[in-house]
Amino acid sequence: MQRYSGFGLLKHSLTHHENWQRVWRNPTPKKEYDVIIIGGGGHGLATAYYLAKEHGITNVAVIEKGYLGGGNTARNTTIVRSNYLWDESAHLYEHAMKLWEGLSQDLNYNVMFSQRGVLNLGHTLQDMRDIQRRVSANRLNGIDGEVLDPQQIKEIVPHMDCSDNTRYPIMGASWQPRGGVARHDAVAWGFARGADAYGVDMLQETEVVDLVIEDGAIVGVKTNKYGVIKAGRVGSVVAGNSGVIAKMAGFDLPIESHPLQAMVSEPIKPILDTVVMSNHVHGYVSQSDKGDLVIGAGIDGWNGYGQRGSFPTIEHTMQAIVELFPIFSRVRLNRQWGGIVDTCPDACPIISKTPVENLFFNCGWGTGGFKATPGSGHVFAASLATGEMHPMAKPFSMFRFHDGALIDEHGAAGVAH
Amino acid sequence: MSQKNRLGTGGRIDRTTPLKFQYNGKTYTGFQGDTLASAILANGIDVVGRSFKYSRPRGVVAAGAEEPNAVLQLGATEETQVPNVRATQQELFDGLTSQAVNGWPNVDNDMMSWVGKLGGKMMPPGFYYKTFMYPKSLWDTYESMIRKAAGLGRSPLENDPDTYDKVNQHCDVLVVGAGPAGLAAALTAARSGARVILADEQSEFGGSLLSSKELLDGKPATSWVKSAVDELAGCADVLLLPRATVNGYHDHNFLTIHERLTDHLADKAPVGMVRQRLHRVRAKWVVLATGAHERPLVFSNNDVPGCMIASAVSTYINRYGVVPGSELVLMTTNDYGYQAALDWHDAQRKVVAIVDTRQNPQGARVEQARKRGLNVITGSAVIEVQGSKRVSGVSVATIDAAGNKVTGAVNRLNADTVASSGGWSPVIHLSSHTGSRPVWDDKVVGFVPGPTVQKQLTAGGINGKYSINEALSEGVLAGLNALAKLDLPATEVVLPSAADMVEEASMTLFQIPHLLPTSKAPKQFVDYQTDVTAAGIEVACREGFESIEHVKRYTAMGFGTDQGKLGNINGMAVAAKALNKTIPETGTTIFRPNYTPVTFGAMVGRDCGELFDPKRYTAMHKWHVEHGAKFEDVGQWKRGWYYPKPGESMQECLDRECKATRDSVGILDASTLGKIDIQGADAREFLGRIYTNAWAKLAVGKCRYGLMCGEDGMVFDDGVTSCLGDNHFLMTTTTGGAPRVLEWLELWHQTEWPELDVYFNTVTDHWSTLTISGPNSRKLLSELTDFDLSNENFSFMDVHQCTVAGVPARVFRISFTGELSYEINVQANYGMHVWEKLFEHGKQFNLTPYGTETMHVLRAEKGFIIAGQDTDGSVHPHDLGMSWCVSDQKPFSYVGKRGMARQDCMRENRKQLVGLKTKEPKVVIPEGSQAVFDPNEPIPMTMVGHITSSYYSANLGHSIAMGVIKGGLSRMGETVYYPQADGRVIEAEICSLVFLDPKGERQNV
Amino acid sequence: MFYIYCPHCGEHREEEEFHAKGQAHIVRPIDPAACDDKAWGEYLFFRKNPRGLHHELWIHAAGCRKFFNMTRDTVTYEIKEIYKIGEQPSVVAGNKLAGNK
Amino acid sequence: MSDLESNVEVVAKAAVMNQLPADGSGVRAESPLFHAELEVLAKQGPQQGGVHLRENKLQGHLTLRCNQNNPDQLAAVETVLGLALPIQPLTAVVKGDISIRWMSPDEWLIVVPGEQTFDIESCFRDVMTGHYSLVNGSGGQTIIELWGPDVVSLLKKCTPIDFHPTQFPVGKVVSSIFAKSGAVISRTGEDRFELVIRRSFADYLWLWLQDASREYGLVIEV
Repeated sequence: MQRYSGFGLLKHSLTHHENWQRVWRNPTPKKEYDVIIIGGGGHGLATAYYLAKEHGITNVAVIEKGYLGGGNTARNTTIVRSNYLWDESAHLYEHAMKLWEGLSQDLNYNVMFSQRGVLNLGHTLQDMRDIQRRVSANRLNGIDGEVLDPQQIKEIVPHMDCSDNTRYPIMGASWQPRGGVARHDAVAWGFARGADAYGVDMLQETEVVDLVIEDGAIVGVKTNKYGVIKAGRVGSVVAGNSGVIAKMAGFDLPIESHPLQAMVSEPIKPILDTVVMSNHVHGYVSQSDKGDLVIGAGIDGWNGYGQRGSFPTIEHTMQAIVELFPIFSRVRLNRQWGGIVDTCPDACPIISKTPVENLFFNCGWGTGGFKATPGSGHVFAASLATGEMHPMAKPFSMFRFHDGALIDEHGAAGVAH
Repeated sequence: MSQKNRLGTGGRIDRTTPLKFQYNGKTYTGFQGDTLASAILANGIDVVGRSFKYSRPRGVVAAGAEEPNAVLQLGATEETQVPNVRATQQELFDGLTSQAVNGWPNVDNDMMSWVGKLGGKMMPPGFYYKTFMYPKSLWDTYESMIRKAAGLGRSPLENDPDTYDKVNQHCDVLVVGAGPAGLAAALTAARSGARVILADEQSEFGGSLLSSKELLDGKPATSWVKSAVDELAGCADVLLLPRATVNGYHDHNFLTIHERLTDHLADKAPVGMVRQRLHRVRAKWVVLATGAHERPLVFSNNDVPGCMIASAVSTYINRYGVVPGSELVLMTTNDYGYQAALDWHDAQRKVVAIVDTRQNPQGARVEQARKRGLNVITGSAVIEVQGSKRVSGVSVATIDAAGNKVTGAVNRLNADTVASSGGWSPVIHLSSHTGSRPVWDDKVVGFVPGPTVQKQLTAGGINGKYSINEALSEGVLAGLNALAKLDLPATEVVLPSAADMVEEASMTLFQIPHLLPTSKAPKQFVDYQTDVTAAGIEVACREGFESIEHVKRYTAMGFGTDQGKLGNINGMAVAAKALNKTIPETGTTIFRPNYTPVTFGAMVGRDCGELFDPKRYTAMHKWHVEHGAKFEDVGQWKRGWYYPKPGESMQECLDRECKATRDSVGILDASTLGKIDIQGADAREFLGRIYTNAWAKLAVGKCRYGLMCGEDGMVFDDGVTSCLGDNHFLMTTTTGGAPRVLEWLELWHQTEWPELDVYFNTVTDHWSTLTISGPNSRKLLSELTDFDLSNENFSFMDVHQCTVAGVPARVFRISFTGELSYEINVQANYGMHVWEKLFEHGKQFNLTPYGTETMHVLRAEKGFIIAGQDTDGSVHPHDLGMSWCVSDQKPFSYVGKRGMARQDCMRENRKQLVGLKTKEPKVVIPEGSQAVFDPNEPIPMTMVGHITSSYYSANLGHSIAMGVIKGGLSRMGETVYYPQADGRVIEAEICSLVFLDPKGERQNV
Repeated sequence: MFYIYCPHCGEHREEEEFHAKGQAHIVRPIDPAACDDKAWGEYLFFRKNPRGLHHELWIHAAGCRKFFNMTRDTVTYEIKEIYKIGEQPSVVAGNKLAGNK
Repeated sequence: MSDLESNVEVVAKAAVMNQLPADGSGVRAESPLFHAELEVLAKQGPQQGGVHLRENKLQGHLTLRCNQNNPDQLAAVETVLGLALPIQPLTAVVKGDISIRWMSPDEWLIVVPGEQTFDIESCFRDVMTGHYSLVNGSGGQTIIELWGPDVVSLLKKCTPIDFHPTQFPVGKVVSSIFAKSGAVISRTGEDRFELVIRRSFADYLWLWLQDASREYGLVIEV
């Protein structure tokens, strides 16, 4: 793998950048792999990377029906945080956070992970109880977190309306300084480049059209381009399309796919230096390194695979942003788009064995997928490598919806993020 | 300063109305009818911005929505600042104040340009992914440097003084674009009486006709425009919206139009006027007549000010009377491009050369040029531009027929303006908003709208039909099509016609070859605003970014505020060439709303400030305000939280309210509780199915508390329901849960048990609920009613009807405080009257108003739960120690019964709600605190529960708390620890939830 | 934003007046006690979530407050059919509908 | 049954109660818009404008739920009110000071003079048979009358309903969202509408209507 550095840039500038190597190959698939990962988004690519790096399993293919990182990885609002309420999710997201903190160096690819802090605002007494509860749990779990009062919030976000004159005055916030944002596309590309260097094959524009299941166990996948490709184990990491793969495997999931929308303003000079999220007024915003205000909306209530949501959802979000930041009223909205989020009833993911042997699912991340990317890949890789679920993944079994051992994170995920 | 580029005559400007405006601190003059861009060009201003990455000087390129460079900061005051206004779309008004958004110390001399020049070579696409990683500790420093360069304009720092609103529209046909095709379509539809909306982003209707010299039926095209607009304006069901951009095309033919009502008048909307309006349109049919954007050609240094697209040159000359330079070189791949040179020549400025990339063009316009004696150089191209802040000359060379390489010697020509035309790209943005993929049309050399499920028709330029005659007839056809689909009668529209002109085929060419390979040639810009070059796209492709989405994302192409209107097709062509594919094989990108940026304020409308969300008030709200209440937001309700006296702290106030209630009598406005009237012979059966406890035997005139669970067995609401008649019940719900509970009841009734005879109606707003509570509440009530309030006649959990303060009332003897308590319900129109009468008579009992906080303390003293505070969707009734409220004897398997019998719900050691008493009586455990059994365990600690409610109880003289603890009900007397952020560890003993009057005697007196 | 025909009001209204309530035709087991945890869990949580034709339950929340069913394409978002509670859809995908009621 | 005898007045199976104070009791009634002081504004505010507003307050609001396919019930309604129940969706009927608005296939809003509410309710209880419900909601809502040349323009800012005369003729009634609340909207004349709104939202809607009508001028009448 060609190593990246400032010096390398200088060197390549002398040859007019004509000698950069490909970041990943365009391979011809083998007939059989130890592991096939369906879905070349951030989670799938991270899984492949860690399979190779941590477990020495390099006979791996990632099959992606579009282009790498082209699903929700390319469509989210890039927020990273780990201040989840319940132990199970807190540990998982904190595991991801620790990986984030060294990811650029590990991948030799700058994913621009920017720990500019995440504020979750409270506007009601119950919001504040929930914030206290979550921060208390975070601290005892070793996750950074503080409860701030409006004065302290004002110091961090001087341009937000922290006064008493608003419809829902800000009463306080939780503050995770280690939280922040990352450059979403770079995460997929960095993992892909890293996996490729280990010999992982990434098959783009290749669609899995069926699964090959014999005696209750998966033995391969059928693709539109290359016919059947055999595999020892198969991991499905297809986010909003999980139901489609599950249908091929013959089971239902406790998942519904919904549109989730986001939007950006025109680029403006730096004015917001942290991530601001509000469940109650229902919106969240950060400012990218390019200057765009990156804004996330809530989920639409109906199922949809169209990567489009409802206009009123966007209107409500814009109202929330202007409620928090009245000065943004004259700023202009440049672009809006939608992704497909697969949501579980308890707002927690599924990282699980399935009724089909050797077929594993990693899905149901709802609005919380991006921030988990390295952690999700890491524990899923361990599970695929050993055939046994990683201890951190165990609570996220799809079978929890049978016995009732849910991990209800709605309080932490009331608004999309 | 004079307007050196202004022509003495011509154009649609009013030379008798001069307008002063400021640009970068200097005052200039333009005319009514100018855009800011035309006025800037008229005044000979070359540099209007600096590029994002390389800080290269940039000038005006285009004349409309596609302009990437002339993006300015507007606003005369702090509160009226608007970032990133496209000067080509901003009409000039007197006093307009504008500034370039980049450049230090100013846009003409930008120090950052040195960084761009020196470091530019080290900034290929995606360079930031490859560096700034080592040492890790310096990333924050690197990032703050990167961040400083962010952004174009700036946000205002003061609140917007203007108002915005939204209007919902319905129509038969929405016509987008009022050029020849749109006008023809609108006329056709309107004449049959269809409801038509015609919207156009420009200040005047007419589109390309406004800057055209062509004649229609021998008359100026604009005179036909005027007659068409006049006719439309006279139709009753036609809405004409100029200055209105259709920005988004959403599902089921829902479109949004951003109308700017005052931006052309002044900095701030004149008094009484709305600045901008968002029309939310539901159209039965849509006709997209959005036209096309001209493509510039990609050649070296094609971003030097003075480089423009050819049609923009014509527009400035013909519509604004401005010639944006002195000496023109035109490069074109097609006949249309010639018009710029013809217009330039007709404006009596020098056309240095027309450089046609085609070998032997002979079309009508070509011949016109030759006839005027213009220097037409064929089979050649401008391969490079000289100059930095303004074009000073060009290098022209012959190229091969395919346009792939330079074949001959290079000639230098002096010029200050280079117009280029690479053909036209249909404006297909709206058609792809709803997920329709555009399709490539080789004949058009561009993408045209693809198949769609929307009720959408297209006409004119969007279909690649660019001549006026074609546009007009396509417009009529679209109109007729729409009428046919709408079952409206067809109408006849007689069209004027323009003189036919022989058009020759265009050459399919995007990037002009240079002597050097792209990687070494001077920069050839594809996307000006994001500084994406042809070489950059090649690097991306070389590195394996082969999907066009990857190319886009890796290079940032199309991510500017112009969303790549000029550059996207050129970029795809460059990528296709690099990948050795065709453009359609490379794929297109999907356009998303907005077509052009929309003001946040317009998206928000009037749902901001005071109107952001409804404030719901009870009938006694005014009294609470007048008596100094602090309010708590509960859902949309404003509830009295506590009523501090002057100088009183919150705790002092609560102590007073709590004591007064237990010692004498307090009063609470409980009107916000949800109230649902239930009638029908099966009402009782229904209640039994929806609540966890039994309802079969509740007698008329009695009340009962009930818990409501989801099918998962988890508690989601609670309240008291009363039996008013054998078939008539009144259910109460939590304040926040009322709408959800009503929908829940309807869901079960309508979809699962329609055979049950029962009706539900909300009466939340109908009744005012005045709760008096405390040992003197009976005495107080007896002052206002003749009804026998004795315990024998009116016992606990009774409801009676009587007259209170002259008003018929339903009085419930139920208690959430554990005190003798009456909930007086009167029709809300009389709530205030009764409330005031209670105070008149309550003086002698020190009647004390209390709010939700005191209510919380008093109920916690009694261990009563608040659904939503002591529950969180993960606790069932047994977890709450409320098995007494669950009746598994009922014949019907009530909602939640099976759910709470699942394996995980039955396991040992679930978290259970208990009381908690601190070892230090005065210490109040913060709500939300997590509990541990072992305070010395290292982090991560094993958490065993948390505090749900916690207060200081003035009545008891110590703090009280409720919380869940693993296996808590069997751990009475044990100690748990609550480690705090400040290092304290609060010790507490697990105890019964009932802190006061465990036998419940006080409420039964 | 969808434009939805309310079968009770007899006209199209904006989506803002409605709430989507998930998959239609989920039948409550007649004897919940006879269900094992798996069966009950699937009744509670497991959904078809199809890519394509979907039968779903809606309520005209701001209008007549009546529930009704809708068959909608979850990719193109086209509404194929509206029918009342208790009725069966006439537009169905190739595969069979589980648990009609 | 002592409860029944001594207190809650039970007519058949449901409780009915005269909720109005006795005549001459001097009890002050405060309608939902009482605190907007419309009387003062009517005197002191603008006398000309594109929109006129009046609160038709303290009427009797009765919600009837019954089966439109039950001829006995339909007949009973006609007996009580002298008006046929409008079973055509989205229609309203008016006769004198009594009106009926269709709300849903089994729900109607009957508006009567406030002082007649109890008599009418009692009368219903006497003559109605079968499964039905009748609920007095008079305290929970009020009626706003809006008229004038700009009234449709104003309404289009508030609700997504189509008010074109072909789509919304006189006599039509709809329930819809109104700003961020809801309203029952009926057309009583070419430029004349009535809104039935909920009490707790009245102040919000009053602020909203003032704001949204500013560009037309708002005239308050009593």
